[in-house]
Amino acid sequence: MSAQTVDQIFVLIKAWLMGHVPIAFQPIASAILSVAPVLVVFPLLFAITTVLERKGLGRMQNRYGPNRVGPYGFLQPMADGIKSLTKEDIIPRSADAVVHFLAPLLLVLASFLAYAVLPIGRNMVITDLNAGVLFFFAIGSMVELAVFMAGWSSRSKYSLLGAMRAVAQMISYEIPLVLSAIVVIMATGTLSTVAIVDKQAVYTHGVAHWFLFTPWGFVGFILFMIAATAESNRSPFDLPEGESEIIAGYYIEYSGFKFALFFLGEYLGMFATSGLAITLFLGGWSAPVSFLTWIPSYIWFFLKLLVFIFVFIWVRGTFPRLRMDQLMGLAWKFMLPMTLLNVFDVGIWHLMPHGILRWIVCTAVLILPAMLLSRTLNRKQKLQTRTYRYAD
Amino acid sequence: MTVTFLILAALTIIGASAAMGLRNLIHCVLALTLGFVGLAMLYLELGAQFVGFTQILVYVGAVAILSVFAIMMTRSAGPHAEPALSASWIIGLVVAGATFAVLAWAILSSGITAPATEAPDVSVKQIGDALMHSYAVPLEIMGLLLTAALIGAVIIAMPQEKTP
Amino acid sequence: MSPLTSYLLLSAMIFSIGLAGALSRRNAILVLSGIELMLNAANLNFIAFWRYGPNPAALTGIMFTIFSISIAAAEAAVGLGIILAVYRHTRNTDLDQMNSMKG
Amino acid sequence: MLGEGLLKGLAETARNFFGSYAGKDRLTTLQFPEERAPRIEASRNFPFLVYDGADPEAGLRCVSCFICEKECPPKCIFIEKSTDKKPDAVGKQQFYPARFNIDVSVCMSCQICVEVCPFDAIKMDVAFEEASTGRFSDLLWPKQRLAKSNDYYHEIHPTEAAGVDAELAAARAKAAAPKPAPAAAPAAAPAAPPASGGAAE
Repeated sequence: MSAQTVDQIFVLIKAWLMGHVPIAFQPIASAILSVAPVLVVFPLLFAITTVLERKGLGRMQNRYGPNRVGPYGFLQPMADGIKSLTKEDIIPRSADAVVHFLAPLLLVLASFLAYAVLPIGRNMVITDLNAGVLFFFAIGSMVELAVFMAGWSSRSKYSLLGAMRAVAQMISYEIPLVLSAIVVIMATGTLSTVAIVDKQAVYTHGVAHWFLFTPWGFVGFILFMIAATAESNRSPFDLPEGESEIIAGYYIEYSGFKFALFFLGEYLGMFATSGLAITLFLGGWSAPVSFLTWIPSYIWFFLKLLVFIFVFIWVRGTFPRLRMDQLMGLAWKFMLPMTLLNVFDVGIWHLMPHGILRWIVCTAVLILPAMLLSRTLNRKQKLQTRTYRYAD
Repeated sequence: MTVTFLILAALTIIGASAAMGLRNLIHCVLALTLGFVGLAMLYLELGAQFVGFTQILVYVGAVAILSVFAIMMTRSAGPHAEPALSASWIIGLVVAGATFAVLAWAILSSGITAPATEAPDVSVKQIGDALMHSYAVPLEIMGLLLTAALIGAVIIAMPQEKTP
Repeated sequence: MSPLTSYLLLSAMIFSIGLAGALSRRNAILVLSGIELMLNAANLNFIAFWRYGPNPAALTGIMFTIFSISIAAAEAAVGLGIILAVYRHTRNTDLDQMNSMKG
Repeated sequence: MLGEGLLKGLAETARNFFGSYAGKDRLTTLQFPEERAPRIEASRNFPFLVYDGADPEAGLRCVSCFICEKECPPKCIFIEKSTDKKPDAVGKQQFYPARFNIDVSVCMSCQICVEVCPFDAIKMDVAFEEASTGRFSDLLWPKQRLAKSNDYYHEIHPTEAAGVDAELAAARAKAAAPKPAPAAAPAAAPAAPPASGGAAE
């Protein structure tokens, strides 16, 4: 088998299977064959990630993680799954039963829908939408509604507080998220994820044209990841969950399988935003250097995704949770100016001739304001007495 | 009329009428969101991909959430003793019914027929080109309007300085 | 019934529902939602006419809809801001009771 | 520059992560049922009753004086006095507890019963794997379960037990001596701690 065949093996298998399906059923069979692997692989990745996360966090805190169920504790998600399936499904008596039931479904649905436009390998994408990136963000905004539904329908103060925090945070960070993704759209001139990856999968001097390897791409990538962390409610932006303050936030009143669905939705959202970051900045399924292109494309994608997951765990193990005003301050005072500046920077990059001068100018345009901004924000602030508008 | 259209139309009408008819305000907004999603899907069905996704992004992601926030902040989410409909609700219904009758009569009697053509393939690039060339001035005005609306909304919603 | 006619009828239906809601509900936020629905009905008309019209390549319907959505977003922000300001003043969002300018 | 501290923190956690695979000093957890930490002598959990010799009934030091029952703050000790008498640790004829129960679901391990016992009969145990499935029956410990030998006491708290044994031996010697010379008694009394004086009584 040549490298080409290995790279396209799943596409070939699908084509071979489609040959056995009568013409009338081909559209639906094709859809099922495209969607089913995603429905299997990413929940499986979720299961593995929960173990890896607990073990990794444990190691960062000088302890072993779970190591009792199965070899090295790798059957822990099975035990967790069985436990959550067999637990009683409690619906609070005062809860709004219909909305309470619909919220986790909507969350998981929205999280899965986002995978429709992620190119997992060469020719491996469910649909190549013309407005793929826009679709991704539109679906992402449905998550906010699901979170609000969960928090409101539970009729609990903690869950309502969590939902309000989550919605405020997600709306605030959606702007930097979209603005930091816009630089790539500006550079490629398309909203299609497949075309964006194709633009990055070319090599000069053996190095890929990943947008990470440009000044605006690098800054955009970092800003995108910060916003994505906030968007997926991961630590250090996990105020909506905040175990120590509001217990579990918007899903405190959920139990059993619905609770597991919330976890699944959260992790799927994290994978999806990581996948989009890979697609936009890290060349999707392409290899970083041309002599490694013999490695199949889907392996590259999942390798990058694993690195992202590791970084997410690493960040979670390191940083303390932000305060609400710090969170908002970061979004509006640092992220927003930097993303706008980045949009400006990619315009300069586009208009200047190739060469070293372009690099210097674009880096300077980003670094100098970033330093000024961070100095201004770091300045010792005078503490003032707090006033409460609603408490008294 | 295809099955898809019928399903989506039913979804939209159910969402819209529930949004206007339910008692609980949050339920109203959630139903309204359903109606907006139905409309977005109708746009997709009509081949307007960009508009459909923009509809979801703006209405589900922003307007619905904004309305929910407004409801929570005005404390109108709880159960109400007073009636949900205004005193002159009959007039409202009659006017709406009459409007629908007139519109339907106009549509049905106009005799417009459109051949069922292939859906035009509009790429995002074309829309962007149109926005940047023939619609550049409206786009600028829109940007100005949005900025003004942003500032205006902030100023209106800002807490007033308490005068001693 | 041609597809265009059915889309127009649906649009008229949504418009009437929005109008009925805007005229008969007491809560200001829902009145605003009714107006949003009416705007959306107009948008559906634009898209339907663009799709079945004589010159879909001109993109006029899509452009109108995009601008209309942006205006609706601005309208929602300002409208809800006004409602919040009024609520802060009167502690109420009931439109029937906002009659202080009645002669 | 913004982010300097963040990188420092990330480096520290990374050092912990990789260090935990390299050596024991960054992985301090003990895997409990298989590995156990060395026992600390001063640790304590629930009280137990000490007996001398081989027979838990005959050698029980407790004389059912009810002091611990009265002093127990959560009132988790229940004693029933016997009708007959038996020789105590010093050899004197004393009552003994017919029943001695401790409700460990109530006990708060305060050690006050041990402090007040004049006969060194109740001491603190270190065993902590006492979970049981019976909520009521298994948590009310009877005399049979509470009684543990002096050897066990020596094993868990060696220094403390040695001191207690020395005092008891002194008391026994004092009791065995018919009538000590009046000159010897005042010399011994100030040197002995008050507890031994009480025990000899």
